[in-house]
Amino acid sequence: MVHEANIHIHHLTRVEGHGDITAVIQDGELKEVQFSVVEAPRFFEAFLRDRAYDEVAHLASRICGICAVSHRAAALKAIEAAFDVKVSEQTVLLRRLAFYGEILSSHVLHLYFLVAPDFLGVPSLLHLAERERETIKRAMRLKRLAYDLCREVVGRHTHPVAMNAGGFPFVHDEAGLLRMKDRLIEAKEDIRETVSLFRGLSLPSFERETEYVSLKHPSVYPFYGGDLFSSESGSLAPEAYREAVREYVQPHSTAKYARWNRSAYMVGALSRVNNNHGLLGPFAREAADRLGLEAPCHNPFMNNSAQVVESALCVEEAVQIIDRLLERGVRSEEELAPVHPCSGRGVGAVEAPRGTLFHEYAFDDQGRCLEANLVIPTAQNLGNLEEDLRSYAPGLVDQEESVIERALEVLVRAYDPCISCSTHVVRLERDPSTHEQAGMKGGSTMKESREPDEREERDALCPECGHAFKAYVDRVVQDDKKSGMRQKIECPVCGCGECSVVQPGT
Amino acid sequence: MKKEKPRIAFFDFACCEGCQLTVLQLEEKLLDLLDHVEVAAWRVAISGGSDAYDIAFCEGSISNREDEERLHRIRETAGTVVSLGTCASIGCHNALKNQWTGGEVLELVYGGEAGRFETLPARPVASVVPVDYQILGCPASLPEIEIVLKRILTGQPHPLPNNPVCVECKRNDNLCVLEKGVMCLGPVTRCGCDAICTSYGDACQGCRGLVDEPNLEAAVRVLTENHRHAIMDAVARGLRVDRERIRTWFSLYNGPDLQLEQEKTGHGP
Amino acid sequence: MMRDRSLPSYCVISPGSVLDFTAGILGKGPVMGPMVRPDQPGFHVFDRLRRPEDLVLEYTTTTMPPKKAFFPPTETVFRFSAGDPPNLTPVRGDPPWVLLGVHPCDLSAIDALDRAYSFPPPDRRWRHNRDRSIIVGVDCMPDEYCFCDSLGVSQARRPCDLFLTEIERGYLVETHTRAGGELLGEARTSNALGQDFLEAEHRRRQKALGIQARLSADPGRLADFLEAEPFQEIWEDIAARCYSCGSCNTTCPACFCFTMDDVFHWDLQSGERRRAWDSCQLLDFAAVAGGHRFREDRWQRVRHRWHRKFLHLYRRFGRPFCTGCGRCSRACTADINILDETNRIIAAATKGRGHA
Amino acid sequence: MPETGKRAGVPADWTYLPEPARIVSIRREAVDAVIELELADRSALGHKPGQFVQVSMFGFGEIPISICSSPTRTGRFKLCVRPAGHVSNALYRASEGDWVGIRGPFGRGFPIRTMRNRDVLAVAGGIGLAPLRSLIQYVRDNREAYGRLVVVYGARNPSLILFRTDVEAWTRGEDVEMFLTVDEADESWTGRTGVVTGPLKEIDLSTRSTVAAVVGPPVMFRFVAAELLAKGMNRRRIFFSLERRFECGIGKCGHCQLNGMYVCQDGPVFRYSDLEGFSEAVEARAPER
Repeated sequence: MVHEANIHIHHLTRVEGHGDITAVIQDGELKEVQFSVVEAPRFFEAFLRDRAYDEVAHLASRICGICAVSHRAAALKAIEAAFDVKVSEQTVLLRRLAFYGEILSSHVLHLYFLVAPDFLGVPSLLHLAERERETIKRAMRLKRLAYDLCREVVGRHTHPVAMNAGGFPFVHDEAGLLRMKDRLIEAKEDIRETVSLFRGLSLPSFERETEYVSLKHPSVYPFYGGDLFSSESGSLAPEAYREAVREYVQPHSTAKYARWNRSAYMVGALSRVNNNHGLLGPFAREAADRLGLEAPCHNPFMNNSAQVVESALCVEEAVQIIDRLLERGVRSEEELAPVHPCSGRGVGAVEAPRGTLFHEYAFDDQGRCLEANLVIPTAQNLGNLEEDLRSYAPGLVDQEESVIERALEVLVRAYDPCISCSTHVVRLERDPSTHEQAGMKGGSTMKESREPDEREERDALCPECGHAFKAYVDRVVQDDKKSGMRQKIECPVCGCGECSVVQPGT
Repeated sequence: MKKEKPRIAFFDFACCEGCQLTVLQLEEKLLDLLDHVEVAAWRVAISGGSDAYDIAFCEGSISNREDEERLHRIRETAGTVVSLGTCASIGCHNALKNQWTGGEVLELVYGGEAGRFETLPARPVASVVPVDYQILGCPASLPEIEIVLKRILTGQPHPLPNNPVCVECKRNDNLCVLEKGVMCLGPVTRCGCDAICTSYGDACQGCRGLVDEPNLEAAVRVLTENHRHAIMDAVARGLRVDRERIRTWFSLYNGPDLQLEQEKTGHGP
Repeated sequence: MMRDRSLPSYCVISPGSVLDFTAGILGKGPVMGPMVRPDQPGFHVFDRLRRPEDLVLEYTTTTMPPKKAFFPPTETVFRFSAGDPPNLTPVRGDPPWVLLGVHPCDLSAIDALDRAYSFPPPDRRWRHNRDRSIIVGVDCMPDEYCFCDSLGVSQARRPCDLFLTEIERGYLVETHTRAGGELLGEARTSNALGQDFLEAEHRRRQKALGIQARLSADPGRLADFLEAEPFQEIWEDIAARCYSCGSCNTTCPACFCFTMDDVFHWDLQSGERRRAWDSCQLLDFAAVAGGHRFREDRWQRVRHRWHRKFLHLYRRFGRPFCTGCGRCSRACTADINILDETNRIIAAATKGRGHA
Repeated sequence: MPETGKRAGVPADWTYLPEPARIVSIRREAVDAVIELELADRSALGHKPGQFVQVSMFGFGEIPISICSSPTRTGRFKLCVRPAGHVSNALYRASEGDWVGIRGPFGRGFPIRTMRNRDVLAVAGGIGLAPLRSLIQYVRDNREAYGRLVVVYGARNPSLILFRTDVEAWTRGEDVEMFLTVDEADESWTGRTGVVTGPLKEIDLSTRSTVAAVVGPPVMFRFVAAELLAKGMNRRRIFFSLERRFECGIGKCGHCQLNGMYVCQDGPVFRYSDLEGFSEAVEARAPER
């Protein structure tokens, strides 16, 4: 029985990047629980400026070694939107195929290397070398399959090559695709075994309903694109993501947080399955049924199961895409959709393994990047993760400290946080106040958004509720701004009446 | 001769962790590796971890004080320090922000709040502590990781490959991408990647840094004047191809190197 | 070997029979020939032929020369493993290739390499691969980079076994060796008629006319010039433009430098020694342990390339180690054209001495 | 010109395949190791003074090393290794009983025929003493066939003196005129200081009957040659052993090409007169003409 405990898990292992969990228990009551990202900041949004558009695409994949295809694709979609480039169907099919490779590799890595050890009671999969050789071999096989699929389509898994604006500068080898297809079909058995493995693991029966956000497409499972969809408020064009996604900064973490309708929302495999359940093919549906995953599912631990389902989906749909490609015949795209840089702005939204990913860029007429805004799945999930921790931890306070520690770790890991992705992390001294970070305003450049009044705006953020409300301000006072009026707006969350923002006029 | 197995550890700093993921791609060979080493710490793959290790692989650039201290501790512990990947070896794109001072970059990103934050110019591992082995590449190439691992375990040095990418590109029987209208930094970039980008018809962006004694003056002239197809292509798309553009392009991975080269030769792009 | 006085002999093979002929060879062993790589449409590479229809006999020069059939870009020379004494297992060379569709310039280059690698002491790896090979040449049409005619190799036949010249009825086939005759074997051929020879002759004339680019001195004089004068300014001028990327050497059909290194296998006891193409234009080519580099300056390396091709090897083997195929000029990332630069040297040497 | 050893059991078919040789003994000196080797079949190497072998440390690579023992001594042969690269480092660290690979001997050695009945002047700088030791031993073992034997040896400092026991023996020996000098003396040093040209100036040579063999760093050649020419020596009687990168040893890999010659086959010992006009042999590094 623990009545007093100060749990601090420093540099949580088996996640991507650096994160700490802090939980303070006093008198048998949970006082505080936090997940902090302590990754060193990398300033992508700063140094992408002035870069030519092809360098932007090149650098974009460097945001994350595990979701490089997603980042590259999001950047390409944004660039192609900005320059009004239409890519061929073949290119779209190939990009989708690359996504299946990446999603599969990411899910397999997470499920087998990061999650499974929790449930098998070992520190790492490598420790199973003796005991579960078959499991290890299967994990390796699936991972290799996913990597090879990426290699076939985009040269390599980490930092794809030749995945360019306008299309691919090389011709894919039909024989290679055919070999991949055979291997994918063979891999179905491994997927079934994976389903069996995760079916056998007992997940905590914790539930908390939240807002599920993902892309949604009428006919295709939406990794590569679709409308933006929230389980609370329905569809939205991806270009309008700023109307809904509101990013803010918490003092204990170097990654940004985000909110939508509720104070927090969830993205990722579970959200995708919840929002696109009808699009699962027979093989993926079979997996979902065997895992007992029914939409809507409110158990965040089931994110792992959703990942298994998506792994099945990747294998299933990759085969279909290869069939489609071979049927059409893979052709040289010698006349790649020509990219003529022009002054413009574009948004690219895709589903990265961990959830919805937005890239937005503005370019000048030479195709040089004027500004960049990147919204990363893990950042969007952090708020929801903390709320889950807050609602999950009180049920654990009677347990041994090590048990609490492990349980909290397992919950965090279920989210598969990918912290290296945190493109615009900030480093704050421990400070009671919460700070909102300047986002991008429609039509204005970043520079303009940093008017002297901004300081005033930040300083006025709410110290009480811990929630920034710039999102609210942006939405509410947008029209007033045009009138050039200055307006004082109070925090709508805490209602203390003391915190307010002076919204600058134009 | 059989002694205790050396203990190996992986650490990451500001990076995308892609290089460590590449190490994971050793797959079955990981088990071979485990015949020769013990893994003391590898946060991406293993819970727990030990502070006693002999060989430390460091991925990423050093861009804040905490990381700097962590790296110093690693250097004190490990007999062998390896900088894994371009971020760790030459600074990579992390160093792009160094073109501004710390204050400026913060100003750029955080405006009036700049005073609240701290950032140091991103530096390669070797600029902070002495490094025994360097592995280049964004991400590091798996065959090279293997070679370096073997060299470490057999006590051999690993000199940085000093041929330009063109050598490997040609060995792969590729048509020069320049002939296809793609501007390429391959001729001045270190090889070791098996010319993967150009083999897929893409441009080399110089992720492995400059070769020794690169002819930068020629590179700029070639890229701005001589390039039959590539320049025609760019011009057809309404782009200016000038020194400024090439200089920016070179700095993608070579910011720190370029400065050195400029100091050494008195001219750079 | 006794010279077979019945050779060369002639016959004609129809385009359709070429396909059968190719299919027949494919059934017997590995074949390498020019084809289009799917990712590089419009350009040809020598690669292993798997389907007869992939063979392209009318092509402009490939990016990389066919020497790789006998001297691969990278190869394992031998394997070693621990033992007392250690076990050393030589790794035999490449398969006995039938090399199809080789242009006269590349035939001439293979001949050059035959001489260089057979010069005592011989490189037995090359000889091993060459001795088992059969080469079928094909006549070509030049492009703007070709200057083979001024080096006297535009009609080269040696060391081919068969040689094809395109004519109205298909190909006029010259059988140069008994092995070539055996290869032709049961292929459906017809007797060569007077008309066929006339056509082939006409084609050769057309080709000679098509070669616009010319060296402005014969190779012998060029060698004398290079020996006599320093041409320092010219080397330095070329060096100022040169990247030292080595593309000129790596695409050259007559270059044959290499380097060797070892790799361990994962048991860290056994491993292999590998050989790879090298290039004298690279900075470290002439470096020795301790760091000293002979030919440290770029212009020295540039000069070395010209000297080696047109002077040193010319003196040793009686022929330049350049076939005028133009690959290096095409491949040069800095647009340095071997013919233009060589003619500049000749012009500098003959200036004030009357005609070239 | 031997392409490889002509002993039984050598797979002549395989140009680049070494023969195993065992390290019989290894003596590490200050910065060098003298390694005594024996071929697996215990046959003699069959080399001449001034030739070199390609030595493989399997898994590390292959490097050329000149043979520092005379063929007149035993069936075994000795190599002097200074750790300068990763192969030589590994060789320096090797132990007795370890196996290495040997190809060769390669190249032309010193002109022992030309030297016959003439005076021999051996000028060594640094590790250049290693190949010359082979010559010195050879001449001493065939003493009656040669005239004077003058050895001039310059080391950078006293701790870098190679073959100390030999050097001492030669100093004492009546059949050798030994001149030892160091560039930088330390407290214990009582001998000569300065570069090798110092002693050269003093030596009274019968220039008409002397043959000089010079081995040392590239920068040394220029000064030594200038000194010898000043003494009136014929440039045809001055021999240099050149250092280059050798990969194949048989004039194929191209690394050691020096104008029309391959140093590994046509050298490494060259007549000075043959190097004249060879821009890369002499320019910047070698004597002015």
